[in-house]
Amino acid sequence: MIDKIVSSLDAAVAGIHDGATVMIGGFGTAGMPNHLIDALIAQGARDLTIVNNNAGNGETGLAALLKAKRVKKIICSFPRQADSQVFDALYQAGEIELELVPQGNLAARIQAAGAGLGAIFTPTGYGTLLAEGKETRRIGERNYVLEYPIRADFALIKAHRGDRWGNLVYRKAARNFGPIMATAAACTIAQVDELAELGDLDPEGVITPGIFVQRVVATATAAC
Amino acid sequence: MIDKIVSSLDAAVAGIHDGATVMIGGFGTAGMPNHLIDALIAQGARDLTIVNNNAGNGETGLAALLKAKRVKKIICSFPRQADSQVFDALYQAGEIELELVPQGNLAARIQAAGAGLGAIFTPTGYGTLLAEGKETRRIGERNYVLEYPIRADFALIKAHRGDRWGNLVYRKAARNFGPIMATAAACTIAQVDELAELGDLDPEGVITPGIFVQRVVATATAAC
Amino acid sequence: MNRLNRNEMAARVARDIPEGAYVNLGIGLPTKVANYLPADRDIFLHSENGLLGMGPAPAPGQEDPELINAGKEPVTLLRGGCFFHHGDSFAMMRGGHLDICVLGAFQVSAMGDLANWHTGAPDAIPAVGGAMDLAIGAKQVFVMMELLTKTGQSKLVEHCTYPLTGIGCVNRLYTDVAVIDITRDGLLVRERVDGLSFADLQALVPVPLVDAGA
Amino acid sequence: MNRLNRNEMAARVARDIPEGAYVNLGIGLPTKVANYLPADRDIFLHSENGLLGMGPAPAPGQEDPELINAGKEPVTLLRGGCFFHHGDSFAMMRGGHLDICVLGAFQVSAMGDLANWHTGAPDAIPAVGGAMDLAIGAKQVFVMMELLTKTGQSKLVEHCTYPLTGIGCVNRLYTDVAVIDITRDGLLVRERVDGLSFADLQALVPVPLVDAGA
Repeated sequence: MIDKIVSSLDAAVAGIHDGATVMIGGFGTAGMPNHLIDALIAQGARDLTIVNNNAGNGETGLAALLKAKRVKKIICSFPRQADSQVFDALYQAGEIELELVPQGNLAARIQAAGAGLGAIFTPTGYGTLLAEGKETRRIGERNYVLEYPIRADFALIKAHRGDRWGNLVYRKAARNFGPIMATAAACTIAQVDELAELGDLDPEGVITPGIFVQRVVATATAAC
Repeated sequence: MIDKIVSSLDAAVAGIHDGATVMIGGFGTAGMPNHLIDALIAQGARDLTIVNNNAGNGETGLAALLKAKRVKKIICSFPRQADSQVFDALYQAGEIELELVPQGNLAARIQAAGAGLGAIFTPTGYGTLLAEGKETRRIGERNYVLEYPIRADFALIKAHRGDRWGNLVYRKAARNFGPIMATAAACTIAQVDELAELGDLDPEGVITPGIFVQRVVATATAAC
Repeated sequence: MNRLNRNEMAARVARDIPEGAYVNLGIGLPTKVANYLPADRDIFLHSENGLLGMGPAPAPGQEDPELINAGKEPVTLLRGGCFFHHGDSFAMMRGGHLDICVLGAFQVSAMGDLANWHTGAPDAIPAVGGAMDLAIGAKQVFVMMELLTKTGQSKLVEHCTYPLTGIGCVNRLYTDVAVIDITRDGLLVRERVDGLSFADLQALVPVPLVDAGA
Repeated sequence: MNRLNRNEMAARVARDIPEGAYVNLGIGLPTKVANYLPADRDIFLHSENGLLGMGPAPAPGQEDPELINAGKEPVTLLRGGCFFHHGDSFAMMRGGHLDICVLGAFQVSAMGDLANWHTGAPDAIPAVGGAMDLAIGAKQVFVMMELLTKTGQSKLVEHCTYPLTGIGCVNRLYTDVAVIDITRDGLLVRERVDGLSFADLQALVPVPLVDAGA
């Protein structure tokens, strides 16, 4: 019997190694896997490359991981926010590397990794600073920039319900990057609000098929 | 009030012009929009380029459209089947043009069109007859073929339920190409088994958001 | 001269959004446009974080931290709305499925170039979000901005001096004093506020305008 | 020599599929492997037309024309299975998410090239389906075929003469007389049927084999 459900947050983040590339779901605070991030801070991995839309809000979650000096580089679209003070300070001190990617290219590059494409020509960013030095091509009537996949060793995502085969459903706008990051990581770890019995999730409504998920942990029941 | 529901199959296929590129959903007979195809035959458009996984089965549906000599060219992955006699005869008589595309590249090219990509590097088909004359590139450890989007003027698809905003859900393996073709056509026309009231489809479970659908017709109630 | 305030600008943009349009309203000023869309018409608001059929802000106490818009503010979902992931959301933009997006700007050039993401200051922390995808994705890109900076410089310029968001992507400019179409035939002034002559308007901007008013 | 029949070949392949594997069984001969997978183990069958957790054929009378496999035969869905569209289905293949795919073949070369879609006959109507995606997508590609053609020619060849499906993609070959791994170190013979010596086997094929049996 295959059971991807792990019983603790510690077990969920086991094996994340120093230097790993880790995708973290969430857009702002919606869909941010805060329990997994806290477990990752406790676990101690460092020199991480983080892929997230933002660069942390306030002092918790991703911001706390940054504050603990575990992050070498962040790949994101929108680091600067009213409450991104932790990132801002590290960036201005030269203590964190930033790769700024337009949000749609971030999504498309993650999808390209998940789908096994070698590269994509995307129109977003053509002629801007963020395409400087990149290969471009005119195809038909438009200009495109060649962008490469973004893959990860691990993805930490938040879903609403999950079963022992790793099937996931999300809740409202917390879905955001979860389903695509799950496809692009060698090991996807999902924190879920609730566990579901196998077969309880409607097969027509499963958003992330279990093939993309390696570990599931319930936040309601799991002790760290 | 926006109401994309049209009351007849004739109205559903109105405006499909001679020479149009028309995507048709379905894999084998599952998800084939046969009512729309019959209406298209009655409507009379000719010199069509058809995009479908197959090239017709038996004598009905897509095979009947071919038999009526309305199709100039077909883009598909798997034309030859035990019951593809209509296509086989046309092809051997030189009366239909065939662009053979590996099934995954067919899907990826349709998705590229829907997502606004200019081209994609795909590993599928590298080093084979189906990549002859195409641009290739080594990226990392693998070799890739450059493939271009496939767009359509119209997509004819079959869904299970649809509402007046064009939101669709499918049924089992009849989903297949419907959701991706809907994204790649200027005008997507869906035949549905049942109409749904606005709000009756679970917002977490809508598979094709209405933005991708222009016309919905119910096969249970529509007279041709 | 009856310069429009920001609410009046939003109301003016709203008047040009037809029923049935799929629309993305950028964060900041463009978000106000939603307040002026007629509730009895089906206009489909898209939010980059995976919503279509976005509704107004919830009643106080009804906020859901998992139901937010691109500006991270609590919103609602209309009946008939739906959720999807970021890949699908940006495919809607980049694939040309949105009819209209409304964006703010630092500068717009006479050729329709848009600068709205970065001041270019060397110590600024850059952040782009979905701006570049929206700029090149929608069928029509509307920009809302005051015509002049606080120091009286035209934000409609010959060439943008701020870093670009997109090239040749802006179709129409809604300002506090005029509505201007950016076309191959030049900058067509469609409307001016009362008390502002065409000559007065032309004197404010460094690029030639065409009087195309009704 | 105890040559395996096609059912025995399928049973032999099934023995090498571990619990938890995500597996695609190609149409034709590989489909038979499903009959030999142990029902008490979770092995996840993928079908290119948008199924994961595919179950066995339904009882007679229970067929659903909208629940079919890649070969267009009626199937069932297990509890915990799910449906998805063709884009996602082929992303699973091309993205390397399947552990194993099992394919039939006309020919396999010593370098692991696969030919299984087209005889190359000038009047043949070609059809490729998902073969090229499967060939390059799965983490391990198993080929099932009789070692010799009906006229006694080896289908394991130095270079394929039929048009290729994929280059260097086959990892393991299950034949009616031997199991052979295709590696950088050569063609490693893992198993031979009773009554077939290594020398006998080598005499059947035109490429050098390595005896790696236990």
